[in-house]
Amino acid sequence: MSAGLVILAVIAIAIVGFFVGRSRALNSAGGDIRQLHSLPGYYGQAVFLFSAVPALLVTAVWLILQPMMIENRISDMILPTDIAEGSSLELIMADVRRISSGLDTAVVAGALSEPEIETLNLDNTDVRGVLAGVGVAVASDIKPNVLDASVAYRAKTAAARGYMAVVSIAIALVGFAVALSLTKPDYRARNVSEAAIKSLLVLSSFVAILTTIGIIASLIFETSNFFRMYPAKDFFFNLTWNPQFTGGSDLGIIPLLWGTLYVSFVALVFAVPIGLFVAIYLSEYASSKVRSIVKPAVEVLAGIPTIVYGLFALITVGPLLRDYFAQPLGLGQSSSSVLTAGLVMGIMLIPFVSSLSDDVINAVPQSMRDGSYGLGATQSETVKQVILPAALPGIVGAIILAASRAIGETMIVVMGAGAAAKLSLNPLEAMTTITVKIVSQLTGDTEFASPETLVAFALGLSLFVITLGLNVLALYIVRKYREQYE
Amino acid sequence: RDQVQIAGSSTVLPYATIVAEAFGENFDFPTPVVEGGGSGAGRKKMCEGVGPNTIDIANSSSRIKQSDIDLCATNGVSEIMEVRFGYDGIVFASDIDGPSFGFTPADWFNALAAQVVVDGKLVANPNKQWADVNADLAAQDILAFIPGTKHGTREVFDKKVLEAGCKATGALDLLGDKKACHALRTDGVSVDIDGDYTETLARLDANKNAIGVFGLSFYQNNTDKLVVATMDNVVPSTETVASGEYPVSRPLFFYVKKAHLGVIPGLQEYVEFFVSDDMAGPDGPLAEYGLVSDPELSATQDMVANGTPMQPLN
Amino acid sequence: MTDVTPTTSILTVDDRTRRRNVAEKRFRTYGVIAITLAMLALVGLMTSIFSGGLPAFKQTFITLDVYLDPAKLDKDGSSDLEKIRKVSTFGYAPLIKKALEEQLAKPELAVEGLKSKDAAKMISKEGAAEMRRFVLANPDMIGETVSFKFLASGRIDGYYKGRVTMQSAERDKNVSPQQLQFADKLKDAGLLKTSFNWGFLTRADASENRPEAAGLGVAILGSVYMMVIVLFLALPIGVAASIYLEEFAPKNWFTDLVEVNISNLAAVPSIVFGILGLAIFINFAGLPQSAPIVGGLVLTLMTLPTIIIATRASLKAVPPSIRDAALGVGASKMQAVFHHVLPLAAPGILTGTIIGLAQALGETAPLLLIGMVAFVREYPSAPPEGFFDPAAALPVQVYNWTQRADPAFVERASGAIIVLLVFLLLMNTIAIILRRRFERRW
Amino acid sequence: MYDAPQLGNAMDQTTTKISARNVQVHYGDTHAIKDVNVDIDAKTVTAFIGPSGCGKSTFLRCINRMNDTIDICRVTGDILIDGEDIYDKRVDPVQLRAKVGMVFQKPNPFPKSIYDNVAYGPRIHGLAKNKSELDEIVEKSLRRGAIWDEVKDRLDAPGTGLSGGQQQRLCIARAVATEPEVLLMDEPCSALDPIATAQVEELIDELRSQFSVVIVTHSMQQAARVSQKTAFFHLGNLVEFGDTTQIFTNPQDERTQNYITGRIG
Amino acid sequence: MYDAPQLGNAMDQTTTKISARNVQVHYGDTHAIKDVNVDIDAKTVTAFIGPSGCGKSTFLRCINRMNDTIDICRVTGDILIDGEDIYDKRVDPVQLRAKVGMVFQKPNPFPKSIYDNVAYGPRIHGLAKNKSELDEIVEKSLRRGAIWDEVKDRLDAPGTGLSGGQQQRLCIARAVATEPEVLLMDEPCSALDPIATAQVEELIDELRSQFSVVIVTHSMQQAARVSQKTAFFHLGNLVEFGDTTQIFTNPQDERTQNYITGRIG
Ligand SMILES: Nc1ncnc2c1ncn2[C@@H]1O[C@H](COP(=O)(O)OP(=O)(O)OP(=O)(O)O)[C@@H](O)[C@H]1O
Ligand SMILES: Nc1ncnc2c1ncn2[C@@H]1O[C@H](COP(=O)(O)OP(=O)(O)OP(=O)(O)O)[C@@H](O)[C@H]1O
Ligand SMILES: [Mg+2]
Ligand SMILES: [Mg+2]
Ligand SMILES: O=P([O-])([O-])[O-]
Repeated sequence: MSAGLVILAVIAIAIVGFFVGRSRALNSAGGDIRQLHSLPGYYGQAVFLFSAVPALLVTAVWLILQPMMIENRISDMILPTDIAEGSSLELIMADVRRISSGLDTAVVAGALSEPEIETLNLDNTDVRGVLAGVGVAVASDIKPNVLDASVAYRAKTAAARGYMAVVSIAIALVGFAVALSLTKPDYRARNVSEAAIKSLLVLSSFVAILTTIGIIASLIFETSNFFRMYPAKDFFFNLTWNPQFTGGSDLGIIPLLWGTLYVSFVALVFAVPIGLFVAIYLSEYASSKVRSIVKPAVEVLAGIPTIVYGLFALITVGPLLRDYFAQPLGLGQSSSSVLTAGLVMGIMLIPFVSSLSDDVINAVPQSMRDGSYGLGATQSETVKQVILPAALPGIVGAIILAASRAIGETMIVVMGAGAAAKLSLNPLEAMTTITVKIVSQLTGDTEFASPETLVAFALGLSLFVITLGLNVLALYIVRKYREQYE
Repeated sequence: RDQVQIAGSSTVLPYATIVAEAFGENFDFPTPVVEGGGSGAGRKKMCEGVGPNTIDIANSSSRIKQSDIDLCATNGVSEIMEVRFGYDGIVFASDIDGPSFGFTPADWFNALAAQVVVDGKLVANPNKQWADVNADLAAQDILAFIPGTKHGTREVFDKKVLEAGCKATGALDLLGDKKACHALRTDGVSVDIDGDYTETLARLDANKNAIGVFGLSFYQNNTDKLVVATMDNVVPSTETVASGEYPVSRPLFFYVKKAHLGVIPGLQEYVEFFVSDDMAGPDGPLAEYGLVSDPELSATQDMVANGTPMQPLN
Repeated sequence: MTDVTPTTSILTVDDRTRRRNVAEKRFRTYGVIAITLAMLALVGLMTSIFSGGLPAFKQTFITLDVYLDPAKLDKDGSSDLEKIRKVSTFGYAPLIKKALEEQLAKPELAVEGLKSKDAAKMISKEGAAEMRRFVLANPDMIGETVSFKFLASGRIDGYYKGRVTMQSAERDKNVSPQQLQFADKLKDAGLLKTSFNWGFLTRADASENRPEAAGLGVAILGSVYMMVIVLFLALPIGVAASIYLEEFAPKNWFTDLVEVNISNLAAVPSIVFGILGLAIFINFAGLPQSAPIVGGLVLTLMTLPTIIIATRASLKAVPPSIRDAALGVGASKMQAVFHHVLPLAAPGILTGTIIGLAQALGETAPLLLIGMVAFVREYPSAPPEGFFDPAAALPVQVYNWTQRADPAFVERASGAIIVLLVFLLLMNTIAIILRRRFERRW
Repeated sequence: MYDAPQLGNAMDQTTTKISARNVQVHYGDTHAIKDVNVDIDAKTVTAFIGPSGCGKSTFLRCINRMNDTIDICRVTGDILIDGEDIYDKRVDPVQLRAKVGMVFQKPNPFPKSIYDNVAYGPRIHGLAKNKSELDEIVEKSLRRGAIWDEVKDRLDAPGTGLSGGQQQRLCIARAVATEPEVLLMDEPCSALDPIATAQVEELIDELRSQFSVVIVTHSMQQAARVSQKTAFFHLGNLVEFGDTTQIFTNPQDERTQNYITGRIG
Repeated sequence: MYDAPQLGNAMDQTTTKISARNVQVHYGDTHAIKDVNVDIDAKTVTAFIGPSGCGKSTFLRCINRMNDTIDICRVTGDILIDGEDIYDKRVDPVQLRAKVGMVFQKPNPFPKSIYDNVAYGPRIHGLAKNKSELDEIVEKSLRRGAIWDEVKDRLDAPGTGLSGGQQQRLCIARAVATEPEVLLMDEPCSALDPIATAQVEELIDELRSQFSVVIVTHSMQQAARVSQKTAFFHLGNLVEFGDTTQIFTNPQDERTQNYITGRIG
């Protein structure tokens, strides 16, 4: 029985359990729901959970542990002589796994039969050829011990699968029975099922934490490799960024960090006021008809691929700013500039600020507005002094979202602000950001194990830490400011 | 997995897609999946190991590095086949309505280097116009869009143009080190392009007086917008590159993971099809697109047929 | 004190009110300006996208009668399909050339100085492939003359869309004025027509040599698959996490940490999610390269913070008296949240979903590292197996096409953006309608 | 039970402050106010009484155009203040509301500090020249709202953290802080204990010397105590309007009689 | 302070339903309830009176643990219902609140239809087997809340579009629909006219035959009319607790006396 079938069987038992549990609860109360502690559906859910959760957990653990246990035993069959120079036991075990699953495929494809496999040896069969025939890749020629190990692995796996099916289904049935026996009118079924839902909610919020851990884990290894090749002091304090193809590069993060903060700042300077005013106008002034058209329309701005914005910056905005602004004022010659990228990115960020702010402004109770109007306040006074403070937490969330997006944006910056790292105050000069450099260093021609490529990981991790700091700061400020409300 | 998977150089990507498309049409195998991402990234991916969730072929616009081979070895990818299938020319072009140029490497060095030789001494680059560099050139402000330092094209530009110019102007003797010749001025006259040739083209569109660096094939598809500059009086074309007259060019490769040959359906056939005369020959579709066909193609075909793995780098 | 005359008339606006009203007007004007700016930007972008992309939805076709010459296709006359199969597309090209030669020979179509080799270039290289497919499907037609509707090559197509002109053709290495003249004559003869380009929506990508044959079929499927995954994972997980954090979690340093952490995840560049996806889903979990399942999972992780931040913000905005009312009649906290708070927070949740999905739909960078920014010509099969087949995605197609040398791809890229936006609107319509339903004031 | 009103000032000099002519209010299909005509005098306290849901709040909200904020609410007819039609196009509702203050039926303090709640009106109307003047206004208003003693030590605490009755008094303080000419109070004492009620009633009496006060109340005793005029509403109709003493001692309409004696609700 | 009453002797039939022992409540630094001990009998109506802000609502909310929802609120001491400590870990506050219903001081209808407002409790507690039973419950509850006639034609209209008094009665109907054993009513008649008030008082009287009712009121008359026991709170202290008649005719504490006679508020 394959793992998929076992899982399906368990779920089927649980679904049956739901209905049985529900009707049993009803019966136990003589059909009178009032006699029950919880609604009958909750009893059904409880039986479902008792049947499914332990069994599925056991299945999952089994699926993870089983290969480890079996491999532990099988790896004894591989002798040190079987391990070629430059290879390792792990690689051979990967082959063993691949061959054994390949044998399965071959059986399914009809290239081999079960009895054939039992007597399989390299003299009577071209195993590699057979496997290749069914599309299974094997790294190198198969050694006898490896083949034996694979056959044994396959047999053990099949046996273990069988045990697993029996155990899992048994657990499901036991859970089913236990839950049913618990199903009495005074059984707190709702609490059980709510506890289960709550643990689901908790698990969901762990996804975010796991993602963070995953990001750090996937960056830290190569970052440490980078710092082995390139001094950390130079990375953090060197004021130039000048990677060379052939090595000997200057890889200082400071100019990139400056560019990141500068471009994001400029983008927010455009996006936040415009977005906020759009939100205010839509929720407080506009008719519902205008609102129902404009709001989704503005949201389209968030859906236009950034490459379009990039081209817009490159072809339209950049030359415009250069010809009518930078050159006449003597501020520069460059058609790529922080201002170009910031302006265009600002457009993209408008809906991030406007839509969410509009929702939270709309959620401020009408009685707050009434209170203010009743005192003779104008609409704008009401907005500024009553509604915005009341909606502040949500608005901050919206701005954080926009700022985050600004920091993480690539395409617009490449095309709008250029690729040259520079430390300058002039917004009409070309600069670049950390994100741009992560992308460009990661995808290119230089060899992977060079500081020029690995620096991407260090940049990613540094940016992660820096934004973490900024977020802590933001939370602190919001908390402090928010304290006087609520 | 029943299709071939390929990744790597964006320079090789168009050729690989042309081959993949024709392969899918003419063979009973599914069309291979071809990815870009850059030569370095492609080789890294190939070296991640053996198995269906790793790629079969890495395209590369430069030769594989020893560090890549080592990485491959530690991950069990012991045998690699190196296939060189042609050359790529690198050209200098500007907006079609502007003046045309005839450069020498020395002109480029004098235009872009951080330090140039004036009266036998190294000074910070004072040149503002092309005419300052070479009186024969147009009196137009210097503005060059060159590939970013992550591009293989930049390596060729550094080696074949800057270093040659460095030597020709005598700066090499004063600088002492070849690498020092690569240092470019930072006053915004030389602009690195991290993106692709399309971005360079768009930038030329926004800055009509600039000169951009392109691949030969890209230029050939845009002859109505670009005017190409000669180098040492040689007009770039597939012929002049193939003959070696036009100096700025580089070989193109792809690397095949031998462990997957004969295992991934269609891999062997794809590799053979790629280097066949029908595709990579001087009259094939690749050449039509702009590939400079490899004069030694038949040797490559033999090597592929025999499955000869790559010898250690020397 | 006894004077009852009003202090001021309400019909005349006093100074201070006038000033306040000016401020009010100014404030309102800011709002109008903001909306106008946003709308102008939208209209500007839309105009450029549509003007650039609409031509992609039309395509020039050339109808030709081609003689399926047995001498070329079935050399030994055995009608053995295996042998016919051996004839590659290169073997079919001469037939097209021949057919064009015949046309060129007609006096009314003749163009001076046009070689038949160049005339053959006016037909897409896809033509040979189409013929080969036709012959393999109908081997008995060998020896007949069959009328084919071929795609015109990109340059000829561009001529009828204004991209190529006689002047530009002079300088263009890939097209000559003679070819254009011939095309005009074919048009007059009714053999060359322009019609709606269904192929753009259904075909797979094509190589650099035949932009006219490139379509979005695979990319649309890939995007649909990924969005299904994102929607079914990101929305429930995001909402569940927000509910826990906002309604149930004790307020302590740990929840603060999680909150900061989530805001921070929103700021992680999307390519880093690609690094994560490569490390975890492909290298660790062993999922295949270039597959929508991996793309969907990566985009899910990327979209989650957006949905969580939006959901939390709108949960916060629900007045506590609603929760009190529910708890007061004996609802559990869970019931109060699911029955009352969540519906009131729904508009914000949907906004988060709209923005999050928009972002996920348009994202390329993370796909770069998991092998989805690729040239894929095979359609993925139906789900669930299809989730594991290689596929492209709409933004990937846009990205790829903008990097190609042939200018015909630029137009296709804009066309693809239109498709992407339509896709986005379709996807969001439900959310937008739902959001309008849930919006209320109290 | 009823206390006789001891507020018998001479009422002959009074002039009409507010007059309503044929006022009709609809909420969508609900006809909430049916053709109401009434003249409310200056410097008097007018009480609106009537069973729950009869339209008292609705009519009250017409007087300072608070109904403008309810989408589905439609008002027809004229309401004149000092002879000027408040529904005239030239009228600025903001100015109107500054002149006609309101205390709502449900206390609705802003989610701000107690101080800021009260200071809000004076700030937007520029009633205080400086901080100390503002402090004075706030203190005076809170005193008039009979809540100063309870909150003087926690002016920085949020207004939403007060008890129900405290919130109600805070809202009264907030309304008087802007010194309106007409004060509309919708059940201002519903959550107040007798002493606080008495203090608010004292305030109302004090306000009457300069301003007009309209108060909605369910307490007949309160109406009798504080008002000079009483209007009785029933099912959207203004059934009877007259001197408070007359209404309570000698109602003309049967429905009024029934209501006062507790027979209809 | 007032201590746990030992006067159970006189009324041997009544059993204690709720007893509070040394209950203290803090809102952050504010000490809102100070060491309150009280025994509330089953099948009686107990009135809580006292000046605004004295802690009546706070104490009421302790009895069904609604204070759990206020972050800054800390409750110490024991409250027993039927002898079981409701702050015990094993107690499910949800079950508790199903048993101890509450009408809040500020009417807070759900932003749903009138029908759904009332049907919500019965639905989640499974009180109706089918739609028609539910309809019955809703009608009965709305009748008991004295609002049926006004809303029977618009059960689908939103509960938030009702007048203040209607909302209050809707909330009463919503609370009785779940048939709680104890009903806590925080000024349930503050926005009601005399007739509606009388109807609600009738309801309270009717409920008394089976359940316990605790009512907060500012109207001494109402307390006297409906309650058998009265508790007087002052500045967070339970000053006096006893038979209503005794409290109103012969208060033991000076403060009670002063409050009843209208001298402190
Ligand atoms: N959420 C809160 N945060 C802080 N303090 C509060 C909060 N709720 C009430 N208080 C304070 O606790 C005390 C008691 O309040 P409570 O609401 O119990 O009074 P009450 O007796 O119900 O008054 P009222 O008759 O006005 O409703 C008051 O001083 C009040 O300001
Ligand atoms: N926003 C609204 N939408 C629809 N109907 C409403 C709205 N507000 C009030 N009504 C209806 O209009 C009528 C009059 O309501 P109003 O609030 O004026 O009554 P009221 O006399 O103030 O009653 P109460 O003493 O209970 O506050 C009622 O039937 C009520 O249901
Ligand atoms: Mg009212
Ligand atoms: Mg209270
Ligand atoms: O993408 P490239 O590696 O060819 O620059």
